[in-house]
Amino acid sequence: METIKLTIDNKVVEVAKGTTVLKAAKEAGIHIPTLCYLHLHDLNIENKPAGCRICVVEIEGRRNLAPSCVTECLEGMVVSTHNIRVLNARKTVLELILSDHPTDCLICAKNGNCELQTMAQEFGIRKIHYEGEQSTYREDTSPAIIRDIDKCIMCRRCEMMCNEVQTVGVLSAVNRGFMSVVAPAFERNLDHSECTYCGQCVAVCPTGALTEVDHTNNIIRALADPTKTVIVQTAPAVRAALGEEFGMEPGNLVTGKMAAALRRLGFNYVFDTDFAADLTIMEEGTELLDRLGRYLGGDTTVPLPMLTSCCPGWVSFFEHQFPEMRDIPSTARSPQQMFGAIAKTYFADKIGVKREDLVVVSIMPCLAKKYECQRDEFSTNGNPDVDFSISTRELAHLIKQSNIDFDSLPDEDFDNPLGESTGAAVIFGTTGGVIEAACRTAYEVHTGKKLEKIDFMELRGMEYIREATIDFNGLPIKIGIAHGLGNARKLLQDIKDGKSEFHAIEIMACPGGCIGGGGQPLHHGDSSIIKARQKAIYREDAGKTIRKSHENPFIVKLYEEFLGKPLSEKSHHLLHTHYFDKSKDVTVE
Amino acid sequence: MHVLVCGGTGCHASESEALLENLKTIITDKGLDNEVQVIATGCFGFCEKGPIVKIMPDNTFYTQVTPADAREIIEEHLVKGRKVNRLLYVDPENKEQIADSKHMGFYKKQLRIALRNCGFIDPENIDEYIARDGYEALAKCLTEMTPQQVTEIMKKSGLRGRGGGGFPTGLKWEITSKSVSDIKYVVCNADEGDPGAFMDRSILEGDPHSVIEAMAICGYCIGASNGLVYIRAEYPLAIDRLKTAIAQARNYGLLGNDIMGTGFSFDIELRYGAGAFVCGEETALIHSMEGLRGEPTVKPPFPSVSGYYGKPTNVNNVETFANVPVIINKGADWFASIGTEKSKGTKVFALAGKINNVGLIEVPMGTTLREVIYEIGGGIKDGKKFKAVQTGGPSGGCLTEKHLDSPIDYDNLIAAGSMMGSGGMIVMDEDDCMVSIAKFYLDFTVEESCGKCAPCRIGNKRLYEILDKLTQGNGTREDIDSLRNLGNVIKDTALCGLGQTSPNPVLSTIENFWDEYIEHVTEKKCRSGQCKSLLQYVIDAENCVGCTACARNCPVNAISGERKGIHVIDQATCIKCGACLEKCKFNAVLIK
Amino acid sequence: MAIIKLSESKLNELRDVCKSFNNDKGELINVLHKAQGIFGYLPAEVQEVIAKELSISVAHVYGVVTFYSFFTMLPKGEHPVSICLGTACYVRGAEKVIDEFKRILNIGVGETTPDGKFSLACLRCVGACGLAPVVLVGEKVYGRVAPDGVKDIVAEYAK
Amino acid sequence: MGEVKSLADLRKIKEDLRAKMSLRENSNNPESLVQIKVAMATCGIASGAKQVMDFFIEELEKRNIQAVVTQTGCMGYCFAEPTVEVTLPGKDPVVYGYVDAAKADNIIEKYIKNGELVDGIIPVNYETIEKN
Repeated sequence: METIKLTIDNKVVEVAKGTTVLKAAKEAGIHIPTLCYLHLHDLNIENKPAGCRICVVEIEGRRNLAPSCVTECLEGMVVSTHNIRVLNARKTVLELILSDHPTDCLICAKNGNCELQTMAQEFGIRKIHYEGEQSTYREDTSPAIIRDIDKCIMCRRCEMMCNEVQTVGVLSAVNRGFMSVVAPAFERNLDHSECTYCGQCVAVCPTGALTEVDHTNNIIRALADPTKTVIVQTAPAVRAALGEEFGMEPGNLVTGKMAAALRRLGFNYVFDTDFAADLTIMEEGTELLDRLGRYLGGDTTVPLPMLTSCCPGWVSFFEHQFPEMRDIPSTARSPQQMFGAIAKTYFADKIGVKREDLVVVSIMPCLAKKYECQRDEFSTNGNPDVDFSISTRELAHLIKQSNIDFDSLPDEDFDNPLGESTGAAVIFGTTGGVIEAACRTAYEVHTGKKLEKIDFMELRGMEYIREATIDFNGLPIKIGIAHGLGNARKLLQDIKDGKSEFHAIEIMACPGGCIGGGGQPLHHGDSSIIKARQKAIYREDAGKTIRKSHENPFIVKLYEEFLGKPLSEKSHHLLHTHYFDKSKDVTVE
Repeated sequence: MHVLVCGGTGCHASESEALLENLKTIITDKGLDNEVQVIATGCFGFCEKGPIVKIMPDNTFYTQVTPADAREIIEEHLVKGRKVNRLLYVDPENKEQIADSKHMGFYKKQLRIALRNCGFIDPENIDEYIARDGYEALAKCLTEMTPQQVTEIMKKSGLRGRGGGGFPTGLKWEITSKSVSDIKYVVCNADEGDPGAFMDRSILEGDPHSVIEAMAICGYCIGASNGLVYIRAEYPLAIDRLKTAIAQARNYGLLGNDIMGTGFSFDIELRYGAGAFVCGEETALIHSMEGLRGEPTVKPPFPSVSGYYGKPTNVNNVETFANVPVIINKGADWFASIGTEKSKGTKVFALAGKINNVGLIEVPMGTTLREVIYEIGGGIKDGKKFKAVQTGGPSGGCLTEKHLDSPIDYDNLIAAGSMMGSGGMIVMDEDDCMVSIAKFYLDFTVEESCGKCAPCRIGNKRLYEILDKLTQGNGTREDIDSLRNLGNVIKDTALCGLGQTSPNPVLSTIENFWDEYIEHVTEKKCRSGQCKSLLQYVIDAENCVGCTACARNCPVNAISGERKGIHVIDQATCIKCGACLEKCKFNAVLIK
Repeated sequence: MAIIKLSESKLNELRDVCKSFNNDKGELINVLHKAQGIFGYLPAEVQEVIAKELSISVAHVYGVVTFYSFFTMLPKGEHPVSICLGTACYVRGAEKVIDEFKRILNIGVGETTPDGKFSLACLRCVGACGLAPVVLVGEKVYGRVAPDGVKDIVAEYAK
Repeated sequence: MGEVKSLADLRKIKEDLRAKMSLRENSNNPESLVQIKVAMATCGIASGAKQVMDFFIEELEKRNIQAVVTQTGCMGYCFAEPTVEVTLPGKDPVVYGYVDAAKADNIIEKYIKNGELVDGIIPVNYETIEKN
């Protein structure tokens, strides 16, 4: 490896050729503040427009200060990262940014979790010397995301996420100069765009410009209503991240404390979306086997590969961008919606509560789930199967607001019957998990044999597109996995072009899967956090006694008592769905 | 015989009209009407020595001729054929009298290289271009020289980019030629956006082939067969002429495949700008050509390494290209002999503003501002006093009296706090308020900032707001300090050339017109009367007769005074509408 | 399915324009120039069609349209009046000319008269500084315009 | 004219063109013509150069004067647009500024027909590279 020697703050540093000054400084233990820069290392996501100019440094012999995030080290370079010229420039630039930013920090959704606020504090800003007009824009509230663009600092992270990573193309920088801002086409609201509500823009926004629609008050109100029975389901990825909101190390599993906290909050039943994940595997796995069976039987009209359908961001994506392929994904509803459908029928009957009096709340690592539960097809007579969906972050707020000391809570269990789950359901929270869970069940159902090795290591990892062939007792099943919608697009394009050889593909909208969801505690650019969550998920799976969905006793019971068998008529009615063409078409007037 | 009398504005001020009348009368008196005609001409561009009289056909050039000299000129020169020696021009260097204007050094002030064909040939006729050595340089390069040899000539000539930055053209070509790639591009930057600059438009309208030829030569040097001209959509005529010229060159086989049987292929396409000044910056220009927002990106990588669609791209502006064929034809040494040590050749300037001869001029580098303004430009309009000259457009600065005698080149202008820019040169007189001028430029930059980087997006807006405060009379001393600190930080931290130079108009006017800034904040006074809020209407006690007309017409009752007594305007109430001034019949209302 | 309304002939013309540029997204700005030539402005529908034809996002098209001052989403008047605000025109009194147009037409900059006849805009230097101040009506250039000459220019088109 | 295949081709074209031009510039030649160039850049056209050019073309024909009227680019005298350069056979070119129809008429009647200069001459104040 070719290396380069340079001097940073009087310290001689040796780095690999091509290293940026920012990285070289970091390696030398020198912290250069950054604002627009974002590097999610393990996910290969990088934002470096060099627009905020906070990370500028002085390089000897150059007329102007240089942005360290994009300036490559050169042999013999002499860099000063904090002399008076640099400090004055940084402070002035930060003051400028603050001069065009509301100062309602105390009541901002991002209070305490805002990168701009933190920086103002670190820089010791006590006065803004350059006050003037502030750019103002209309607030945009959609089913899942609020855009308060007055708070946009043009870091362009959201734009990068939406276009380069997710290839959804909803957000773009618009207008010019002081009036420039990131917005959807024609500055319309997000709900008039092709937004999938994946929430990755929210996940990377350094300020309060992009936040989730907050439903915590609706939940507090429902919990206080004596006429309502309020039940809650928690998605697998939540337990692997919630602890971060309470100062715990990333990767801490807080399943038990979370169940305890939910009970303290007053939920009548604390259930687990994992139960519904097991149910999803039953339906989706059976559907896959059914399609494969027909295909191998010579039916060439069978749509293959089958794509997973549990991610609502992904569902919106293909409805908008690949509507002609909407017969390929599994018709199985997502675990959140399966849970709601079962809760408001099977479970409501069981406890003798009317559908209208049962409130189903979901805790999700996701913002698209807020939108998903509001879709028309998931309600009966105007009553939704899932009433409110809140994010991991909102749950943390709710717990903090309710005088609950999370740290000191005991570990508690979920309630039955909808709280029992297997290891297969837990791994839904990470990329590759759904398809692994499906394989565990499909293999045993198809072959009638017991799996010798439950862990399909070949399906795990963080590479954005992975493929593996699983031997179903002589029948090679080709599996594809993609996370991040941009990668999903590549696989879809291959299918469209007839180049795909997969039988089944798992797709998750968010990089890393649900552990990297738009509703998770903010990673602030540290992708090791996402990796730690993934490890925790697999740890939880390994610790479960039952690790295959079809072995979940309450699932077995549900089929016996209520559904009959997978893909039965009742299943179709409650657990499956259909997709819509949401693309825009040009018609003649 | 003809007697030519300068009727330019400069000479007009120095009694050329009376001179003309005298000449005519005396000639009629002497019965010379049939043999001699007296003609008033436009400006000779030598107003310092005006009025000018020229006798044709012998080309005798008289300077500083007064109306009283008319008789002597007619009796001595016209009748007796003896030159009036005392009126002849004296060469300032060797003190010799020069009779024939063709030998006057003054005519060497302007030298047309880039503009050699402008106003000379029909731009829509390739034959006229060829007749003036057109495409000879390309033919020479392709048939007699290697690309390295051509690049060497360019390097040796010392030509620097005429778009503003002044990067050595030969070196740029060399770097691009050394970048390894299957496809490379030659881009001509014709997105002339400086307000008050029209050099590139004039060249494209007057001599499009010289740009085409130069682009092909550049393509040969760097190994590119694709040329792109990024041109402002606001220049329809230039676009038309360029299109015509490209079509003609293709017809002649001077563009296209296998040019002149040498195996070298080159063709040119047009890309249109759409009204974004920042696209003059080469990375922004390239993004714009790729169908993106014209936002600049950090250099390096330079376009010569990674440009249009990631391919090595050589970007030069119109005027730079227009110099190339001449350099090839006449040699690097010839070109390098013109200009100053570090700035070779000539520079085209668009002279505009409060100057008599608004127009396009081309002078060797090293010419002084005084020569340009007073000798070529004919001095300040309406005999007003020179105040400043702005060069470099919104990226440049305002230079004053004290800079008039420093030679114009890249480095001197930067040292003086301005820059060469693309060549706009706007002259300002005593009526122009320098704080307002700075505000005008900042208004432009705020409008044209792409918005990508914070210092330019927000900082320029704040600079503008502070300047506005000053012109409203609400400024403080601290505001001037803020302008300075902010200006310097923006220069230091902005992403691209636009932002890095945008504070120049403010910083240079603070530097050169400190008193005016101070007056705006301490005395709340604008000496040129441009800042309306700072005007004061006062009543002159000597002229006021107490007619009460002003008080009766004041919409805010700011004027008090007894009938037949002296009236007074209460400055705190006055809204500066000017009604009192209009109504006063005794010239008693004054503006201070 | 959202519906975009455009007349058939215009839509075909627009599609032909995109095709003539090989539906290449790099030609977006050239396409927008042509489209504005056809429609006089760039309404949302037109941008939607262009996005679809060039396989790029509408947000991207809109981002580009709003970046360049040459493009407009508002229909201009029958006789678009543009006043040059380049430095040469500015120092020679272009602001007073604008004020006079505003007064006579009774509209602000960026607006169109109620009868759709005139719209008013500012331009950044048309490069005719020798004629400062300069006014354009459509493509016709008026030079050395004094405030009291404004009414004559307006009268020329008001018939 | 066909394609230029080589440097020699180009030079030949140039010689042909130059010969033709000198023919029309040479005063001793009975075929020599009056040459009129109108500066037709943006400022010129905006100031009425097109009308001036049309006037010359029509009027010279009407008045039976053999002349070549061509357009050219900006002469640099933007303050005096429209500008017109008139070259009489065997004489130096003369540039007139602020040319309108009346001035053009004057130029035809006085200068072109009789060689008398008329008001409004713009003295040329630069050097060309040929001289250098």
